[in-house]
Amino acid sequence: MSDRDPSKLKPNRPKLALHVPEPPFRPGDTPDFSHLQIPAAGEAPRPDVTVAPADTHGLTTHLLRVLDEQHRAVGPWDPRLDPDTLKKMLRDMVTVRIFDDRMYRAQRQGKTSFYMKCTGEEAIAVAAAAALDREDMHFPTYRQQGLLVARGYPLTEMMCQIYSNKGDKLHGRQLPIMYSDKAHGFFSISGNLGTQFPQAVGWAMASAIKGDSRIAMGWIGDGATAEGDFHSAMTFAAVYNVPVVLAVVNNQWAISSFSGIAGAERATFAQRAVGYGIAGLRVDGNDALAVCAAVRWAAERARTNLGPTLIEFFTYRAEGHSTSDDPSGYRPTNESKAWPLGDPIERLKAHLIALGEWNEERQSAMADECDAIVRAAQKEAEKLGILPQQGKDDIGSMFEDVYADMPWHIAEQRDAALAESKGE
Amino acid sequence: MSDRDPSKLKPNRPKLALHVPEPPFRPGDTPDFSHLQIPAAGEAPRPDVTVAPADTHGLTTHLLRVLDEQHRAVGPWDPRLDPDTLKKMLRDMVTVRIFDDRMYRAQRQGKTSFYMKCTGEEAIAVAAAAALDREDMHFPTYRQQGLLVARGYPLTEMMCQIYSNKGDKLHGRQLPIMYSDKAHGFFSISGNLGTQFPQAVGWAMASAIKGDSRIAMGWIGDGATAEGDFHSAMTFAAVYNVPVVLAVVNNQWAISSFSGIAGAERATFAQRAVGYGIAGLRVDGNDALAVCAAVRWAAERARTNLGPTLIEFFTYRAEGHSTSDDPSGYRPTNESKAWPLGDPIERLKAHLIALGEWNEERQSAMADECDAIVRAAQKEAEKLGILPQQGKDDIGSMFEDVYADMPWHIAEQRDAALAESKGE
Amino acid sequence: MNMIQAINSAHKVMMARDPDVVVFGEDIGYFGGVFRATEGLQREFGSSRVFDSPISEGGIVATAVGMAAYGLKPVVEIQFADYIYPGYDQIVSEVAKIRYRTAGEWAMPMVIRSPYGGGIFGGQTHSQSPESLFTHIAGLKVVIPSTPHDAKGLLIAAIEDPDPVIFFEPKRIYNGPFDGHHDRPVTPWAKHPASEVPDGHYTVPLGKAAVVRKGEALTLLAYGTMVHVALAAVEEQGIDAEVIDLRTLVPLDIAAIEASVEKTGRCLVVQEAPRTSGFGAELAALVQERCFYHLESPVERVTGWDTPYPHSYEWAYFPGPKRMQKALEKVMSD
Amino acid sequence: MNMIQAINSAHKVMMARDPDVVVFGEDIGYFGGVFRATEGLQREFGSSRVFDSPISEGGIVATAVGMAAYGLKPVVEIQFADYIYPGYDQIVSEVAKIRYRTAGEWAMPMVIRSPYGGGIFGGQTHSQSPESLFTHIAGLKVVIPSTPHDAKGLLIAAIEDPDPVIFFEPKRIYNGPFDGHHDRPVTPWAKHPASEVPDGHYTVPLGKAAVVRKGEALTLLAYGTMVHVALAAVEEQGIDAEVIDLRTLVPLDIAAIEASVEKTGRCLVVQEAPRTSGFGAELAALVQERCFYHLESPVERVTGWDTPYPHSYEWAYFPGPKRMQKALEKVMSD
Ligand SMILES: Cc1ncc(C[n+]2csc(CCOP(=O)(O)OP(=O)(O)O)c2C)c(N)n1
Ligand SMILES: Cc1ncc(C[n+]2csc(CCOP(=O)(O)OP(=O)(O)O)c2C)c(N)n1
Ligand SMILES: [Mg+2]
Ligand SMILES: [Mg+2]
Repeated sequence: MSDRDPSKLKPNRPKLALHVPEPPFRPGDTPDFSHLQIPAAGEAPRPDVTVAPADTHGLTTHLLRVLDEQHRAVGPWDPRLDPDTLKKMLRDMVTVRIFDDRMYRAQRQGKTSFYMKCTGEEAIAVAAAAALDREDMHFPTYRQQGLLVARGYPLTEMMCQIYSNKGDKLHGRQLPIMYSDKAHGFFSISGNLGTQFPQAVGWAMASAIKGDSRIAMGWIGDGATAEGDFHSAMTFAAVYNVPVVLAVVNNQWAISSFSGIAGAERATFAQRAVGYGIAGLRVDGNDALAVCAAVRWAAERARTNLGPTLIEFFTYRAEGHSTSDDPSGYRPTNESKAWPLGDPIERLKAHLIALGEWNEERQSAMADECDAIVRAAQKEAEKLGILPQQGKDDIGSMFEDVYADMPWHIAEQRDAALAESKGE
Repeated sequence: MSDRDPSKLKPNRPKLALHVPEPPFRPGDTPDFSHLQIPAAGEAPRPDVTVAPADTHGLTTHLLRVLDEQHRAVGPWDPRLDPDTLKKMLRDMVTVRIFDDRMYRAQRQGKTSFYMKCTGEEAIAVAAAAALDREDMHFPTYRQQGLLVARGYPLTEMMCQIYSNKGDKLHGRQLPIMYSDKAHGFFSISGNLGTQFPQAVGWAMASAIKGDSRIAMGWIGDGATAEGDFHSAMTFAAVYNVPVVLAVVNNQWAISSFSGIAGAERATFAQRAVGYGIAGLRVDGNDALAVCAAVRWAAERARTNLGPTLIEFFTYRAEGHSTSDDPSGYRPTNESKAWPLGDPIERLKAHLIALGEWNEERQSAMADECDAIVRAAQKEAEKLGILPQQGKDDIGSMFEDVYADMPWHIAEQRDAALAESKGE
Repeated sequence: MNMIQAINSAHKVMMARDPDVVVFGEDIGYFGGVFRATEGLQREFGSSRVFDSPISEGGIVATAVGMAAYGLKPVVEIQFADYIYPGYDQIVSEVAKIRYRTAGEWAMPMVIRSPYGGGIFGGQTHSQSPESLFTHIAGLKVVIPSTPHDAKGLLIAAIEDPDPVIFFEPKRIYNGPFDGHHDRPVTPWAKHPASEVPDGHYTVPLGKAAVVRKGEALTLLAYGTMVHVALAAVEEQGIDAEVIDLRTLVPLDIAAIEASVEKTGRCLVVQEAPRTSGFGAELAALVQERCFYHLESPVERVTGWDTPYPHSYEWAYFPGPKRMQKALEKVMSD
Repeated sequence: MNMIQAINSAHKVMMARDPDVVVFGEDIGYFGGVFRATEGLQREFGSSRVFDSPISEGGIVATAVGMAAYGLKPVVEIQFADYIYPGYDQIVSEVAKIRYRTAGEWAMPMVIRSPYGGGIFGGQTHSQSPESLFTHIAGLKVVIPSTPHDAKGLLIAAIEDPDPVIFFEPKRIYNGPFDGHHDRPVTPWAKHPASEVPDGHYTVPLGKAAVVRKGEALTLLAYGTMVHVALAAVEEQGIDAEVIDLRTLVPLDIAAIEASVEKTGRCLVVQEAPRTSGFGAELAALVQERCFYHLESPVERVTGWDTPYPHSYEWAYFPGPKRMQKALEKVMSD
């Protein structure tokens, strides 16, 4: 029981009250983002990479944008990418979206247990991949499938993982989309939010200890920034001046909780950076060019021993959290349409068209081509099985890799499981 | 083995390097703090309590000071304390220092297992106690014994806890100095660093939920700010706009690690505040008036539903970490003498003298009086036993309070322990 | 009622009776929780008493500690038991020890609820059964219901308890009991007598097991989902087992266990968690310590394997009918 | 050498042999650690390989994960085992599972060292024995040495091991073996044969127990400090016990245990940790499962109590000679 009799409250004192953040719109409301302050493209200054972290304060409350209303790349942050790079980015983003749609559908068809899309956020992973070296290492969340696509990881491999089938290099052990691929610099995704963020810092510390030149990039969602791991990452990165790029993908939702529940009413996620003495940037995550430019800048800082950078990518989670989620239970169904920063694919396409490098026909031909490739990959993957057919063969494999060498107790359990599966 | 052959390093890339912070002085060096930027007293502006957290940035990099070189209280932060309050603060600080000396000696004499002094940091807890209401709740660390002294908790009670003797209300269960006293608004000290910081936020949330008017104050050391709990506290405090005062006591050392290992090379601890959208202040912790003024300001914000404030108290741990520590192994022995912010007791005494309210004779009479009181308390406490005599009687008490009601398995264990103690 | 509805009802009853009960956790406010256990609470009791928390299990538990110190009774949700570890320090070092270290000056009445266990194709981070990591910690009570009726009664008892309770909910049986035959259609709770749940206040006492099947041939100790798997296996094999649903792991109902094992002379303990150092080890140790001279065969354990929970091998991992059958045979034949 | 020197030596040997070994933790750099286990390492190997860390056990383990993913071999110190919990999520969810969840693509060779156990008047946060919270986690190895010789050999083996090792060091016996008679003068290691420690490289294999006293009357299973308490008690009572120092808890040397219990027919397991769900429960469960028909009396447990470690009642808590004696009598008389 509360140890205080309310009658004992000091009468001359204001009553305290708990503030519980509420998102601006709930189901039934008409979403209206006109209150959002969206700076014009090209407005953000681009400091030299040697900037003192505290002097990035303005950039942590701003919104760094490169693509303007006429789809031109403007301002000092224009990364001046050549058309081929732009086209590859566009193609990768389209591939990701098609892939997501196919796999979402596969889950709905009962071919696997779970799926997560990154719709509306494709620019972030794809452009970050374009900005870093192929040898740099990512510690991603489940919404950076774009890194794998951009780095050319075979789609069939991804799908086999999703189906937990015979082609799954993870032997059916992981939930769908929890990819891992060392050769593509993509660290094993964890189901435990936030854990990867300080791991990225550790990897980059190792690279620095060894006098290597590779850097790491850590990823985290807006909601997950509340975990202690976020703080570990920031603290270690600051203390040892670690060559790491730390990215917060602020898609404004964490399942049903809006970003205010992670603190966004009080400060931007980028602002956290300056508190630690880390450089910070806040970037329009639906602007592939801005994303690429920001990651390049941060990478240059890291690579020249100037230390870590925290980048907030401001975006919007256009669809449900996962196949287990129905967002109509907590936000207006048309909210994603009202979202003013647009669709990253449309924006990059329009930029290429404005450059005279692209047109609608090429876009739809490319989309068809990507669609065919995704479908072919799916066909290939499904030859190796879908989830409902799995879990019966090679039961012994379930006991491998707990340790490098199987100890006696696990060997005994394997034998028991094998006997059980054979009905012995 | 490292998966990278060093010969594969890109030749045109700079070699990465790990930066490992080193304190300016190590044993054998001559400490010299002339590089320290110490702003003049009275310089810091005092914003209205309604200030936007981001606008406290300047105060988080400054050092708020009230007592000037002539020992006058100057500037907008002068709390205008009446002489009696000042004298009580001085007396409490003197008592704390004498108490520490006696108990340190008692440990050295084998009367107990452990002790921790707060020498040089007395102003912080004592002046904070003066700034808050008696009903407000503290979640302290082991270096805020000044809170108990200032709030009039009996010294004998403290000593009985230190001796784990028959007068120990904690029944000998806790390490010396891990006090707890609800009636004096002093939450049970934990040996696990950082845990109390978000607990303070939770207590203040409860007060807000209930529409109470009491606020909470959480305490943490510079070193312990690296724990995830620091981040939990800041995040929850920001999200729910919690009526809490959060204090970092930056005494520049965490056992043998200097504050750079907690990130102080990159930013002040107060700066963290702004990153979360929390108001921040950085205060000369050896200036009792500045401490009092800062806590009052923060308390006023909390009490009027304006939200949390993080205060960094900049001070210096003048002695070893604890009786288990010998600081000559990691810092120059005379470093504490070279420390430029002076002794908080001397500074407050000089202020009272400058006011014409005090003189050296009164000081030494008061010190003698405090000494006599501490000695008397010690005598009283020792009548109830010292540690080496404990642990034999009332062994059954060891099994109480694990749960409200003793379950069978603990009752069985109690019976076994009792039989064991009786040699049965 | 199904188990979710029963848990929801327990919240409602207690929030209405006790203004000091507050409920928070990830997604539990407006949305009502990813399993909908807290649905409607925010609407009914307001957002000062029912609110979403940041994604910080450590912060959830830590602020609950502060609230309990103030005098409230926090009932918090950890979205999945697999995510309880960031809160482990606050639970082990603080929640469990504060009454003791303050000699009762401060108590920590709170309930930490969390869905646990496998059988839903959740992979290694939505399937864990970490109960033994809490049964080892003096100062915590650990409760695991196996029916809607018990879930509500135990949760109310847990909220009313003066001590902290870790309340693990077997998510596989939220919507219906599960006999371990994953290839058969799911039975809803409606057909089970324990789905009769009174609307109002009642308690099922902590620390009391339930003999869910009387028998003479052996004693089977289970909790959570495994109670149903065990019952089905016993019926299928036609063994006259006495099946005890422990319901509370700490404090354990040792009297019920001893009485049964002394009668049957044989004992099988069942857990879904990995074998080594699971709670079944404690049960086996206790039974052989206390009933050794009544035992005709060793206490056997049916358990999950000492591997992480593997996604596609869910049913090869889960201790289902075949594993039960083999163990039953072993206990009976030895 | 005493145990601290032996541990220090293991670090030096391995840092010299393997440039991928890095050492960090709170106060371990310039100062050499609060127990001085890493003394001199920073001077010898430089601050890029030996450095102080922020006070963040979670960050220590997490960055070690990243380093191991890169290809280094982190050997980290958690200052006291009582402070390992903020790192528990990274250990349980990451360190233990990464090899498995990546099907071997990434391994996690690392050693997490931590002083543990009581007997030094450290109160409830400098005395804990949390080993069973790690033995339950598949993917971790758990090692506890009881002599300087083993400490060095096991630590080198742990550093060389391809899997993560939780290495708990019984701090009570850092400076000398301890027979449980706290009122007698402390014996230094110098008088003990196992203080003969070779300077260079050698290993004591993980997963192998040591029979430290041959005997016929009963089998006594112990580890860490309790090995010495057990040996002394056995000698004092003149019981011909076979005393097995487990040294590695996971993977356990089950063959050594079975062979001994089959011979003696009686078994006593000893742990300093709280009783319920301690590692002794697993040992008792295993022994009765596997050696039931050889057992003449129940497997007994000597343990700490199910309370936090109470400061002034250190010796009423610690499982010392009297508790051993009583249990020995019970095992023998039943
Ligand atoms: C430690 C932990 N706590 C809770 C969860 C459950 N959970 C999975 S995703 C999610 C929301 C994450 O939101 P955010 O970080 O914003 O990432 P997003 O899904 O928007 O990309 C939650 C709460 C988890 N996986 N791990
Ligand atoms: C979780 C945890 N980790 C480590 C320790 C060991 N330890 C005790 S005090 C201390 C240093 C704390 O330094 P700081 O926070 O600066 O406080 P100060 O002692 O300077 O007041 C350490 C590392 C602990 N008590 N708890
Ligand atoms: Mg999000
Ligand atoms: Mg300090």
